[in-house]
Amino acid sequence: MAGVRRSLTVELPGLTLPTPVMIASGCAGTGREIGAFVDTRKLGGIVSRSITLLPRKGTPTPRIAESPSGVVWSTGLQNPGIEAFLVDEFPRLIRTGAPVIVSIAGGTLEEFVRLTSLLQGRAGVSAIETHLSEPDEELDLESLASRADRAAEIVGAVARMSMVPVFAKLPAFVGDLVGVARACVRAGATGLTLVDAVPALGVRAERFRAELGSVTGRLSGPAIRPIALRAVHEVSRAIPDVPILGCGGVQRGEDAVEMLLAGARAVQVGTAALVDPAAPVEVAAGVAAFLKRKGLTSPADLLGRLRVPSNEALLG
Amino acid sequence: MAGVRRSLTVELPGLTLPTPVMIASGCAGTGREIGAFVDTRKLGGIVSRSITLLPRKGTPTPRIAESPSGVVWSTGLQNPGIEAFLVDEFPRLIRTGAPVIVSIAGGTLEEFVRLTSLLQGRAGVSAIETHLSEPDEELDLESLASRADRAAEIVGAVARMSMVPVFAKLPAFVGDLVGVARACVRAGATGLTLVDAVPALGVRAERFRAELGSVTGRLSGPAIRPIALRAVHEVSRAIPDVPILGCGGVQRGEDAVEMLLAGARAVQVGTAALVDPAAPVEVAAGVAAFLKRKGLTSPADLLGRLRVPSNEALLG
Amino acid sequence: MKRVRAEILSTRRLGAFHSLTIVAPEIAERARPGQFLSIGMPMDRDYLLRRHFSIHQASRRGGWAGTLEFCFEPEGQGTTWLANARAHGFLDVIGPLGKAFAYPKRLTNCLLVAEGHGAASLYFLAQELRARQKRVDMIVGADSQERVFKPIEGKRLSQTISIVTEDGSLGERGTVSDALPDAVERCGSEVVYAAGNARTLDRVAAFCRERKLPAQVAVEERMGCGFGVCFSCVVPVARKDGTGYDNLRACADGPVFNPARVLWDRWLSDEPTMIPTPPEGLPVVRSWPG
Amino acid sequence: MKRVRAEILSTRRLGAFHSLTIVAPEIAERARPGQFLSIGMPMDRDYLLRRHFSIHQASRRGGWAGTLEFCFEPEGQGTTWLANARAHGFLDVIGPLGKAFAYPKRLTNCLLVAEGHGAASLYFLAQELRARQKRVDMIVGADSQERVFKPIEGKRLSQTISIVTEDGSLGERGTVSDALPDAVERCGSEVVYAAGNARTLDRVAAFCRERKLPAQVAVEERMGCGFGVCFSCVVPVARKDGTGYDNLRACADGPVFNPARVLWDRWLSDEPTMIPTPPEGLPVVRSWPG
Ligand SMILES: Cc1cc2nc3c(=O)[nH]c(=O)nc-3n(C[C@H](O)[C@H](O)[C@H](O)COP(=O)(O)OP(=O)(O)OC[C@H]3O[C@@H](n4cnc5c(N)ncnc54)[C@H](O)[C@@H]3O)c2cc1C
Ligand SMILES: Cc1cc2nc3c(=O)[nH]c(=O)nc-3n(C[C@H](O)[C@H](O)[C@H](O)COP(=O)(O)OP(=O)(O)OC[C@H]3O[C@@H](n4cnc5c(N)ncnc54)[C@H](O)[C@@H]3O)c2cc1C
Ligand SMILES: Cc1cc2nc3c(=O)[nH]c(=O)nc-3n(C[C@H](O)[C@H](O)[C@H](O)COP(=O)(O)O)c2cc1C
Ligand SMILES: Cc1cc2nc3c(=O)[nH]c(=O)nc-3n(C[C@H](O)[C@H](O)[C@H](O)COP(=O)(O)O)c2cc1C
Ligand code: FES
Ligand code: FES
Repeated sequence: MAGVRRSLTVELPGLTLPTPVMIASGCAGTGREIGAFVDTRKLGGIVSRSITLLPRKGTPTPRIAESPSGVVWSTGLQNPGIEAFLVDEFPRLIRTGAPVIVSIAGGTLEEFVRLTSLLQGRAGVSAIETHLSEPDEELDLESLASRADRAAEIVGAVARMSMVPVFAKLPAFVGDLVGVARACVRAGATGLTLVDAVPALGVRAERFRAELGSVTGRLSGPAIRPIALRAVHEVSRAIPDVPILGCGGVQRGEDAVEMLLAGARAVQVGTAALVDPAAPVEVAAGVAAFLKRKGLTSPADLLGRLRVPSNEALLG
Repeated sequence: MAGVRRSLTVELPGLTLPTPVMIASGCAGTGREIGAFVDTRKLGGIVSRSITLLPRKGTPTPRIAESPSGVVWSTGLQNPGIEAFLVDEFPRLIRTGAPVIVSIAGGTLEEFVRLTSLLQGRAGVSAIETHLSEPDEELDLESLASRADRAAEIVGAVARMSMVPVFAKLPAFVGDLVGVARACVRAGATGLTLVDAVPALGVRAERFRAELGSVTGRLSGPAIRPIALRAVHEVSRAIPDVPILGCGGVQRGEDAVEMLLAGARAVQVGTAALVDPAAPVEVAAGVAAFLKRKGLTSPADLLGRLRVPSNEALLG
Repeated sequence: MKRVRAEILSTRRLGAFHSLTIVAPEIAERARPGQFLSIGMPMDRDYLLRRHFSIHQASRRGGWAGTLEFCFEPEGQGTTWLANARAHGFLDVIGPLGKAFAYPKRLTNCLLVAEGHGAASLYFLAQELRARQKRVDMIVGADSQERVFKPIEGKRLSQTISIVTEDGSLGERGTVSDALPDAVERCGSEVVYAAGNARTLDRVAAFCRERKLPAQVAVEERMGCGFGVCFSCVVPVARKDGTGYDNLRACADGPVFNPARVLWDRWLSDEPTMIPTPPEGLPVVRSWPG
Repeated sequence: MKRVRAEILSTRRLGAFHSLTIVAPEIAERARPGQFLSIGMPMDRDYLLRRHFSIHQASRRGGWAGTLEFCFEPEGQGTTWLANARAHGFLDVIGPLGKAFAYPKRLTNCLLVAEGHGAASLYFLAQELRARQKRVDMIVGADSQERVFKPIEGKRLSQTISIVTEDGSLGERGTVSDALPDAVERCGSEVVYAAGNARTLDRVAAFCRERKLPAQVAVEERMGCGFGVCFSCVVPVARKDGTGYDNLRACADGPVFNPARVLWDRWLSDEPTMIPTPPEGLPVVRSWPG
């Protein structure tokens, strides 16, 4: 395709990503580690681990176990708290040269408000991602995302204060995913990250024990890719123009293409980045190769271009 | 363990299973096929494919595709309708000698009522399983299970009419799983089947197409085992004495043991039975071997005996 | 139908195809053309479903007695794994599966139309037809030369053979359906058998319907189990009496169907929703010539 | 820390253990005792996570220059796959990972307490200590004879060695911690290094705390990544100043820790919830002897 200018850049409202492939929250480390494996400027972005107002020691070990094509994990969101994070970890993340999305988490509206105010106007914060899978301590709900009005209240408050784009990260299964997603967007979210890991339990039969110190945890990795794809597809069709960051089981370039076809603007790589620290960069290279093969020029050319199948095509 | 009498029999209210391992709905065929592979009297039970009032032609092909450690499928519940089923398929299922659980499905309360009346008092119906994942045509809900009151209305009506045990089969993710489960039990369900396959989408990047003719489908197989385990665990702890049939990703004896430890009385094998038609019998043999190794005498000895982990145990 | 742990006797390359010969007397004994095998995948992989292949050869007597041969092109994960299987390894095999081709009782001139790996089962059929004193002519096609399945064997098995490739790299340029009218003229064909890609079978079916030629086709559809329990592999087939159609399982009720009864537009539709019954109603089809 | 595609030079059996020697100069160059390697699993399997193994040997000069050796017992899926790896195959290897054992500057008499595969890293440490003119004595234990790691090499590397097995099939019957007081007496040990199962390390730690013996232990915890990004592998370690504790990553901040600062009860607790800080408060610990 001589003469065609091909680029992996992704333009989102208020945010430009060098590639459509970021490292998902909790899988990028403290900014010290990842540089040993990849040229971090080739990352679409780095989402920080979820940061809370106060330090969190997290759950007891074991914190991770294998399941078929996935992992069941629970860190209890171990993190140093926003203040220590801003002193130490955040500057190092910025020095990677990749856009840094700060993931914030809490159990009350006030926590989100105070977290946002501490990030307000801070150089280097490319965007904020709200982690809404934690239990709601005020309304005593299973998670902050389980009710549309509540999710909207939290995300709305963050969005009103924030000068950078805000992405609401949602679990794949809440009573009414589209309803919650729409409420978050109406409340001011720039976009959505779909999906967070799926509630799960690992059991070790031989020892009559749960695999994790916290007993229950969350499932992530390739196993959940069809779940994430369905969430992205459903929400992108219901709310056509909302930017979606597809997350869940992306391991190869082709997986990222699937997410883009289903309606995502960019993807996040979590578990696969633990298994292969170069994965996020290699996935982006895979997307580029796919675009080239199809004679397309940009990831945007794939957005939501899912066609219905034909048997002939599948059998021929 | 000389002298110990070990048995795989499972006693449920109004239902005795020769082993704790049944074939899940939609994976056992028409009664003609499975006998070629296994001694059907060694099955804990056979759940029929979900039967509707009128015949259903089902969804266009392709109806199944692979995903990491799972399959994404959609049959649209193809079935001959209850009348033809009772003439043809049902007698053959009974002749297998395994307890036959008839799965019934519909989109309205009336359909469930009429289906139940046609099964009422019919010899050979060991139990009824209500498939509640279909869209609710009356209240226009995503599924009949998405609201506790509605699920209870359907299941309650079936339970009141039925002279055999009724198991309410629930998806892993409804707004409030425990709430829906409790409502079904209060309404008269003998027990619960947890879980139905998980909403999913398969995409074939190369062709810009969904894998399935119906575009979206459901994910099943080993990939979802941790999801099923968590549902079984959560519900069995919230509603201690309700009999649960654990379903989702069971492939080996050890997987079944995990389900029993998490709180199931018996398990159902679906996808694994497509991959290996002998799986349901081999899983039961695996459970027996486990009981022997642990010096236990019955599957009931495993019920809910999940202990919390110790690092020493995991590392030692 | 049997399930066996079958030893791999030998492996070969045939152009783009790999061929595996396995030892499975119980299956070979029963195998007939048009039937297929189901091969289990290894346990610890991230792909689960069994893979399905037409029976290319089933030897009942002689040195190869009790062996079966199937052939495939390595494409995805499963066939790539199979392509690396070595002699003396073992496979989890179920077979023979599905309904076989029926043989004509009176009619004698048979035309076999094979596209790509479709030839695997039709060459087996050719042998059986010749053993029944039928005349066998063939059209064998593929997109390019190395995908033409065993052309030499095709010549050996047929009175006349026309080989076609889409790129013209072997034989005539074109598709098997292009070559059909000619061949039927030339060979005075009375019965047509076909195996290949669904769109091609559709065209063959249309031609046979128009010429009132009895025909049988072997179809392929995505399979969950291969032995009839999951209803994944269905093909819409009109009832004999025209009262409607049923979604029949390619694995248990097929893969061989009477093409005049297959609702091709419905089956091959691009739409994710079902098409209404055509206004002209559904075809009424007399059964296979006695 | 480097990531390389390393060729397998050779594979051996050592009793219950398998040993793999790989070619990885960039890693061997930097490797020090107590550090470990991370091995990637094959792509199409249903198990994903990398597996982690202590560096048993890193050769910088001589015929084996640039090679690394690690040893393991085949148990689950990953180690079973590794046990079948053959020479000249390649592995995805990351290393050297983690903090190494520190060497004492002044003190000379070192006691190395190794349980099971823990000996793999301690034998490597023994070499380095001897190269620094330290006296090395050892306690090497396991549950049974074939699980005692390379007893001959243990003898070669140590001034005195006591071998213990739980079933008495080799050496004394008992555990390494039983043998500890005696050995310390006999050898006038001034520094203790230990590697093995966590409960054993806890006992060793208690003993050293009581005797005021400086010690270092190499721990093992479940790992998600092995290179510090996921915070799966944490161990509760008291801050130097006793103001509290932190969950430190065994992979990046360990696996070698000062046992006096590890909160063993908290780490090894059976409870799924955190234990409150002990009433006596957290230990204040002077750092490793200068
Ligand atoms: C009755 C029958 C007979 C067949 N005979 C032959 C034969 O003789 N030679 C041959 O080369 N191929 C044959 N096929 C097609 C063969 O089954 C597929 O090519 C093969 O399953 C692809 O597996 P894979 O691992 O390469 O592809 P993957 O892409 O890894 O397969 C993914 C899934 O899709 C299914 N699938 C992919 N392609 C096809 C297809 N074309 N038809 C049906 N399912 C498919 C696979 O079975 C698997 O479940 C036959 C198919 C059927 C149904
Ligand atoms: C820093 C470090 C150094 C180690 N050094 C050695 C060594 O030199 N020799 C040796 O034999 N073993 C060593 N181990 C333990 C080794 O990593 C495990 O035995 C191995 O991962 C088990 O893998 P598997 O496939 O056999 O077990 P599986 O049961 O298939 O493993 C499932 C999951 O649990 C993890 N896991 C299982 N057992 C352990 C364990 N004991 N410790 C940590 N994770 C575990 C696996 O890594 C995997 O993620 C070390 C572990 C760590 C953390
Ligand atoms: C070890 C680990 C830690 C994680 N920590 C966080 C976190 O702190 N905040 C968050 O929003 N998601 C967290 N996640 C979830 C991932 O960001 C991602 O949503 C999920 O794993 C699905 O993507 P994947 O399949 O690519 O892993 C974590 C995932 C893993 C595996
Ligand atoms: C091909 C196929 C068809 C199924 N059909 C039905 C059905 O008709 N009714 C139903 O309740 N569940 C149906 N299921 C779901 C299974 O019964 C089971 O709940 C699910 O697959 C999870 O179990 P598994 O992981 O063992 O497959 C079907 C599953 C498969 C794979
Ligand atoms: S593939 Fe399961 S019924 Fe045909
Ligand atoms: S294993 Fe990921 S941080 Fe240590």
